[in-house]
Amino acid sequence: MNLSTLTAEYMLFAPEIVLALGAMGLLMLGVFVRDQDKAAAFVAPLTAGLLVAAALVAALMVPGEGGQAFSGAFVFDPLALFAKVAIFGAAAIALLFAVPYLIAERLAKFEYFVLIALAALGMSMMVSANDLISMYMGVELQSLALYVLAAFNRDSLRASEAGLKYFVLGALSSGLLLYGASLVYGFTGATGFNEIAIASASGEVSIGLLFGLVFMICGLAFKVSAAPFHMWTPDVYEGSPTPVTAFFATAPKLAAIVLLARILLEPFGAMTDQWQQVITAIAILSMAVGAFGALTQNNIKRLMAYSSIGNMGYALVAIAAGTATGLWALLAFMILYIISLIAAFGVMLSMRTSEGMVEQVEDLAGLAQSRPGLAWTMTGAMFSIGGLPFLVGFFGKLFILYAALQAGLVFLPIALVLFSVVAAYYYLRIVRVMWFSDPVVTFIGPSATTAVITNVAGIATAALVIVAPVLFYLAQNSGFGPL
Amino acid sequence: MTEIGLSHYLAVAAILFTIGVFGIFVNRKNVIILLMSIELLLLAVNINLVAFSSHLGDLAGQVFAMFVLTVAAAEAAVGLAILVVYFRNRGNISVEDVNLMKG
Amino acid sequence: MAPILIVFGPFAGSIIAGLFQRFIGDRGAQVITTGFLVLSALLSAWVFYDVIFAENARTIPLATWMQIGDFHATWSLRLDPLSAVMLVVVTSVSALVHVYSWGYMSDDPHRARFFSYLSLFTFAMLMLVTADDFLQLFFGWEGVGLASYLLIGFWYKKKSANNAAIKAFVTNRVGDFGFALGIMAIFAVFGSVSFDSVFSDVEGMSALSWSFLGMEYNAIELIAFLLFIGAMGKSAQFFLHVWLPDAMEGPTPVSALIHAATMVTAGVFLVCRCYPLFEAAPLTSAFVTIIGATTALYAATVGLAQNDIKRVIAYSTCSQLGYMFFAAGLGLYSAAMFHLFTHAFFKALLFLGAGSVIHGLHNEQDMRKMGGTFQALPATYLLMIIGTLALTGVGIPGTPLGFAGFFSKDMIIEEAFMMGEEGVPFGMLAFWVGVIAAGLTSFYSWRLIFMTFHGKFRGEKEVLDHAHESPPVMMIPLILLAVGAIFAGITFKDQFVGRNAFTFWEESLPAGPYAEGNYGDEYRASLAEDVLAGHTDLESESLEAAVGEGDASAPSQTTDSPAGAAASGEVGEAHGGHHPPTWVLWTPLFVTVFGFALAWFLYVRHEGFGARLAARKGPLHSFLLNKWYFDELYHFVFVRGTAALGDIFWKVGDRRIIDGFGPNGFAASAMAAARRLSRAQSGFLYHYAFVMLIGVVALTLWAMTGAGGE
Amino acid sequence: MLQAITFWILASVTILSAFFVVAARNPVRSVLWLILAFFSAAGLFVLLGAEFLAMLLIVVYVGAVAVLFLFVVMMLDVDFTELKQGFLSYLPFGALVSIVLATELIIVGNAWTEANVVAPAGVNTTPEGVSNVEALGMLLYDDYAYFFQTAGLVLLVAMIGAIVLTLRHKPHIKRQNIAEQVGRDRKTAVTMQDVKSGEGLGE
Amino acid sequence: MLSAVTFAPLAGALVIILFKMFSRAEDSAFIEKNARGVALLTTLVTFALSIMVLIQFDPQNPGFQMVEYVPWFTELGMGYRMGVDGLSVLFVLLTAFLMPIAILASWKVEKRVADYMIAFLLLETLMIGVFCALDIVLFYIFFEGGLIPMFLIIGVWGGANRVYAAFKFFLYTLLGSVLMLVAMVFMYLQAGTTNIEVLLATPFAAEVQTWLWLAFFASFAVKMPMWPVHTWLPDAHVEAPTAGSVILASVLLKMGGYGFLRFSIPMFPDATAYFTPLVFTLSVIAIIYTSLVAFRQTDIKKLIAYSSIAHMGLVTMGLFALTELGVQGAIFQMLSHGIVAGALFLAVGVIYDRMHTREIAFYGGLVHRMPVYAAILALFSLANIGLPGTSGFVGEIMAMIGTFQVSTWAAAGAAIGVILSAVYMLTAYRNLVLGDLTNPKLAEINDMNIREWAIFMPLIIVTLVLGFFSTLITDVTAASVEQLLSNYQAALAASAQ
Repeated sequence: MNLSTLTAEYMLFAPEIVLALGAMGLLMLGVFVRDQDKAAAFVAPLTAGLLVAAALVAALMVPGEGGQAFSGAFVFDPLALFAKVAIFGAAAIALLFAVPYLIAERLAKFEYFVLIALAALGMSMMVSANDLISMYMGVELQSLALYVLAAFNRDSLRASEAGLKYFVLGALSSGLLLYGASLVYGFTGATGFNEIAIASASGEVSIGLLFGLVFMICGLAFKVSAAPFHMWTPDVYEGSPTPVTAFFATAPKLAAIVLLARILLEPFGAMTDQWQQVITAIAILSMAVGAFGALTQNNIKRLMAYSSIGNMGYALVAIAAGTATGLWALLAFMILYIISLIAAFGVMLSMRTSEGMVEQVEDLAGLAQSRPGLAWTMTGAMFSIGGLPFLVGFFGKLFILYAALQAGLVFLPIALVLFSVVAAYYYLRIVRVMWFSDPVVTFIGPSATTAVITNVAGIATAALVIVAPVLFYLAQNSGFGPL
Repeated sequence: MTEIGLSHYLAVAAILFTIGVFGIFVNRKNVIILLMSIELLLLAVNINLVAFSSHLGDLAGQVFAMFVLTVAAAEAAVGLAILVVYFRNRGNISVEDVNLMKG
Repeated sequence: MAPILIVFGPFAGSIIAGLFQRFIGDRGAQVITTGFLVLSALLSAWVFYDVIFAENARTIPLATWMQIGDFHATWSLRLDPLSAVMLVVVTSVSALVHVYSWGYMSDDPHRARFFSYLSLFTFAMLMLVTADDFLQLFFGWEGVGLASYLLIGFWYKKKSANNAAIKAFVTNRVGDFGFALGIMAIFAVFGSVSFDSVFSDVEGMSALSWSFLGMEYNAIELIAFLLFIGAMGKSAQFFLHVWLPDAMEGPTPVSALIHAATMVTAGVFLVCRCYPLFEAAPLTSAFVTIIGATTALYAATVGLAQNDIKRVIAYSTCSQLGYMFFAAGLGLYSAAMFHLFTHAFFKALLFLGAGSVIHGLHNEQDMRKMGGTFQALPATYLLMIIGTLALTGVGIPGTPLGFAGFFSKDMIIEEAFMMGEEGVPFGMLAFWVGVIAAGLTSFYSWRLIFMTFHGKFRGEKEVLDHAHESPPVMMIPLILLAVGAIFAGITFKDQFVGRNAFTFWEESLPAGPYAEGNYGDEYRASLAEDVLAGHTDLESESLEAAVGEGDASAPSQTTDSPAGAAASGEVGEAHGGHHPPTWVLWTPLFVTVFGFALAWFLYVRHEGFGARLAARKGPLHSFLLNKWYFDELYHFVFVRGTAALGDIFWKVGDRRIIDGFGPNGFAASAMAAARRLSRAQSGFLYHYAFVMLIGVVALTLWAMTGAGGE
Repeated sequence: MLQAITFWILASVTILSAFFVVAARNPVRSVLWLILAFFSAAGLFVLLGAEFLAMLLIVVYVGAVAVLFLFVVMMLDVDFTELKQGFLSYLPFGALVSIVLATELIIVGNAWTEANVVAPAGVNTTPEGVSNVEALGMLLYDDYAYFFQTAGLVLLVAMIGAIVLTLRHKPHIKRQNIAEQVGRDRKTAVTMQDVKSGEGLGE
Repeated sequence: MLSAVTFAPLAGALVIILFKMFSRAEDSAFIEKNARGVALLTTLVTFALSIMVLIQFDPQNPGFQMVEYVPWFTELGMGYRMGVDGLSVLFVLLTAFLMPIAILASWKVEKRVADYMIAFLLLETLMIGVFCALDIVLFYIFFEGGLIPMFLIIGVWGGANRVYAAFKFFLYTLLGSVLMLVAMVFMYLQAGTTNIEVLLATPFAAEVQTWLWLAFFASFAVKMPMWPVHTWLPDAHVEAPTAGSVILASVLLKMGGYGFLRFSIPMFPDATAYFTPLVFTLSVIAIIYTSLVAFRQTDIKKLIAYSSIAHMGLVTMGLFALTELGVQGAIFQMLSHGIVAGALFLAVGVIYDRMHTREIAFYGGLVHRMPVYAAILALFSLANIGLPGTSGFVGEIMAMIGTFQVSTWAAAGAAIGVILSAVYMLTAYRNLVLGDLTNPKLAEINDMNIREWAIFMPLIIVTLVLGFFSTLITDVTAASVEQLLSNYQAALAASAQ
């Protein structure tokens, strides 16, 4: 290994290096500033800047087509690039969302931002993982940071309970993942995805490999909160501080689903028939839980948790297609979903009365009269997440339908649309509360940053004319075109 | 009985793993046992990895196990930290009482 | 231009009166509508002459209504003898009714609306009679139904009037249901809805069978039957007659115009207009005969027991329409039209006369509260007598002495006998029904006269004291109608059914067996000889032309229609003419006199006997008084049935079944599922872990089955 | 033979002690059982020829993790809660599912054959004459440097997490501030109060 | 041109939104006040544009005209394609014609006027878009997008039970159309394009057609609505504000019929032939069943709503008769019903505005105080009954004649419906308008004002003119209908071989 190849390999890894060093730098910076609030106030934008820088590095600095590094343990390909940019972006937005909240709740600690940066780093490693070990390390780096973030409001019983639940079940899922990984390792004799792909493609599928794969799917299904590994989601969403929930709902989901897609399509691409039915079962269960679970929810964060379960079910349909088109549809769906989510969480973060945060659906009553801007945004977000046409979310679903039908699946797409009708009920319910009722509580206006981000995302949910083609070409040029 | 092969080790790991899982869902007493059960899970995985590594003559498994150990330690640290935080808020760590949020 | 003015003049009058009442006032509305109508009537007379005697039958196309592929419906005015006759009847009666209404409605605050409706009705009726295709006919058909609805319900404060209006409209709609299906069938069979192309194709289609509601029928029979259902509705024939008596809720002029002279005869007109279809449909014709006969008898019996002066006349109308229908059913189209023509005069006269009585007695309609009014209302009394004589058909057989009804009704009865003799189905039945009904007619008509004008006044004293003869504006139309009631028969007998019938009707109607039997081929031949001999004047030329055309159209009539066959065939040769036996000629007069005598006996000689009879409430009397309980039956079956069905569909079908199992049911079960799911989300860590474990186990098993299955 | 006996002993001890970790009523005992399980597992590692990992297990787990557990158990004054109703009805089904899982996993383990393993290109064998530790070290700092660095980051996150969650700067507790202590002078330390008689030092 | 028509209302909506956004709180009253004017102006401009479209339209040409194309998701075979043919151009006109009327009818709305106008303008864009879209996905976007503003219109400005009605409306129609979406994607995968023009010429395998047909049917049958998926309509109508009811009845229901014409029949001819008996059965049931139900209603809006269902039954029957008369009649009936039902709802709105109740029993004897109103209501009631001389008759009779050629059962059933329509309509009219003025609360009710006059005048004129000169419409649609049917026959013949 000479220096030039080493440099080339490290260039592939550049975004992670930037992020890791940056995070450590910020950590030092934070430690040496005495006033905690002050530290938080300037670490936050710096972290956001760091994430943006990492995204830029990923997008601009990595040469050519990308490639593999560290003996094939790390891969930088268009999929990874796309996912990384999205993850860093989503993380940066979640981070900016958090600042006013943390200050208002007296939680402003610079560690929060550093942890987000490190979690983003973990996610970035996940989407670049090309080895069982790097997969595991990425997942754990991310998860540990997230466990801490869930319990970040350490004086709140709810938050600590959320952290505890998330941690215990997360560790269990890590165990499942690991056990699966160990079986895969044992039955293929390798930890690298390249080698596993060769092994899984050759000859008969051994039962051990199949088991390993199913265990790994289960472990990752937990991370994307797909049923029946979804049980943590409502509780954690509800208990965690709202900006943390916003973060949970976006970047980690994307990272996990991309990782899952990569595992299923690359090392186990030859075993599509085997895993397709597992994914199908998980997808249908998730869609069902997502559709029915939220119907009776009154806490909006909890409701969004079920919504997220359902939407991950849709995403799994795209994966079930098992094709490049499916992958492309998945990315498109996820990014549009995240845009809508940002708008929705922006509004939720604005639900602050003079007495503190509120998070019941009924608290949104009459928003259309008291704060029409927020109401329009939330309406757009809800209809978009619900997949109603002329909002971007519709296209996400359309692409998934397209990919699934193209792959010859018929039952899944039909299930998808039917569950989405059931799910439409609770999105409508939120819209109803905002529009049909008269105001009960008045919200203190959102901070400038939150307002700007929320409104931009809100407009984006409706501006499919602009967003969708851009997204389309992005995905297209990432090498995951439909054909 | 006399010839100890890979499958014996795997069986031990499987039983350990099951006990670990069992410990998680059957435990009603306190959360700290859950954390120990998790350690059992990881131990089972490690046995698996090492057994495979040894039979394949491939060190990657052992390296993997090493990282698992490392992460397990980190996990234990974070887990215990969260547990402490929870204890400070709740006053006990009975599993039965960890149900403020549900529905 | 004149025909257009005839038809659209009343329309213009209606619009002006209806919309601009505010600007022209009630009087202006009266003047304008009546002016247009009088003008129409005069022009109609001219058109009548022009079409029939100047042989200027023609069709004036106005505009396209619908045009889709082969389907072509036009707005046009068809002027042929049949429509010319109707034009005269409609416009003249209508004009008279307009004039009459000046007096009758003088106190009503909504006169402008009334005149607007009347003119609207006239317009619709004229559109009906001048239609050149079935669609326009249908337009007029429904149009008169609408006008009838509006006029029956004219006094909108009266609940009974509103209900009667709806009843009339809906019952008519039931008939229209058949009519509409008939039109559909016509288009399906003939590919056209215009009269000319349909009638000219009848022959070719006579063997065609058509599937309708799962059964095979002869296409022509089917069409004729469906059209006749329409006619039944409009002409208040048995089963669909229930609306006509109730329609008397409208102002009396309306009854005279719509429910006696014009609209109700539209059914007869329809059958006559479509005679080629009915000629080719013997079964349906038989049905028409039966229904007509039944109606004639039924209505006459019910008329016996009624106490409302207008209702008696209404049932009389119903009964007379029955005559017309069984005549048409027997193939006596010209006779039916003739009776229609004369009936218009005397029935309008009777109604308006009754109106005059009512007007004179301050809106009293119940005959039980009248009596002895002839001194107060002498002119009305006289005119009513004339009307009654015309209705009962008084006249001396074998002579030209007789009232209008004598010629037309006795013609029908006699010809029915002849048809019966020749074996036309139900001919004899029709004859006897006609005779019996004539007797009944006589009885109830005279009963009406006696109860109204004779004996002691039974109402409140004040009413009689204030009773007054109607103003001239009401009496003049009555007098004109009386003139018609006296002379219309004798004047037009030869034209409608007699020697001139061939040239009168030309192709629009068969001249009828009487004319053909007496003046048929031999007569025509002799005329032709006359022509050859050099008697060339205008009339004989036209006759010759008619003869030629008659020959051309003869084959179809002689082969297809039993009536035609009978007329031009054996009878003519066998008897050297078309004459029933003498006893048949005298029987109607005899029963008429008998009816008169009985009425006199019961209501004059033994005044109060009839009332006592009624008071006893015998089963027969109740049965008749309650119109054979048709209203009750229909109310139970249709009104209540519809309501019950509607309720079931709504409350059980829609709410409980469709909504209950559909959206609401699904919503409920979804919410139940959601609650169950929500309970499963217990908040306990070990539950969550357990679910995960089950998930893992299940998924691995599931994956193994999949792997094993492949 | 000896190897077999050793295996059986170690394996049964491992499994039994693991079972008691879950089953023990006193959490302190659970920790001790856990330590025993780790010890015997380390023995199994030795049997498998992974001496370094065996040592690591003892050092890291027994020496650090288990002690940490013990520390926490003792720090949190945990009382023993009684088993609640419903537990026993739920146990059989849970046990059944567990047995199914274990059976599945054992079957899978038995299914392993050499034939399934496609000799991958990057097999990392232990070179001749090199100890397990050395071989691991060579691998770790060369090919697997990436993971090694990542592991560092994981530990960093764990550290930050533990600190941010548990470290408390309690504002009302008096802390010794040496600089302040040293920097005191009379001016700041002594104030003169003019106390009027009969009024006291009412604040 | 078509884009201009389609998006002109959206521009109006944006104007209101922008004014709303960039104004201070004290200006909000001003904006609310002027939103009406802006909306009216916008809809009038749209109407003018739609007339321009009609002028440019060549009725002789059966194909799509004024086609616009902008690349959009080209890789997915999609594109922004707009165009009209004889089947759709009149629906565009109908929509644009009714919108100013709807806006005028909403003049008295006081609650959140700006939002109201925005919702209506947005709805107009989506409705016109449905009729212009030449790309299935674009069609779907417009088709489904319309639910959102309508949901808000019913829910925010509706009556007492509006929430239930709005949800029922939304979810019911959504359920129907999502299956259509699956079918559309499937069609794309089969044909490789979403261009309607191309899809019209693409033959699908017979068994595929069956499923696709059913999926489309699910959507359009709910939208029409057909029995037994009609129960959302009465609720939605009853609760919607007047203008909402008008648009719902006049335009939204027509989308279903238009969908049948545009997709089900030409694209899946074999399946259409196969399912025709089903459609006939459902149509006849709808006609008779809902007419009977209408008869028993005590709420005047519900009555009209049920009557609409019956009339739509006639439309589906005519469409699937697949004879020229049947299809033309159905189209005519849809347009006519758009006018007549709209007018009836407006008429209900007139008294509702005054008395705030829709219970028939509350009224009675209105003619004493409101003669002009009584006359207008009479006219439209009669048009609804299908009296010749009104537009209601022409469509009915054409559809029935066209159907009779195919199925006498269906035609006879429809004819029974014609009887029943008279029963319920006249009964309702009697109870509302005629009789004595018994309710003292009605003593001071006023007749229609100038604004209300202006609303009804155009509708009256159109109803009567179309009643007498139906060729105004049928000539425009003739070429396209002929082509539709000849293609249909050709396709059947081809698959029979």
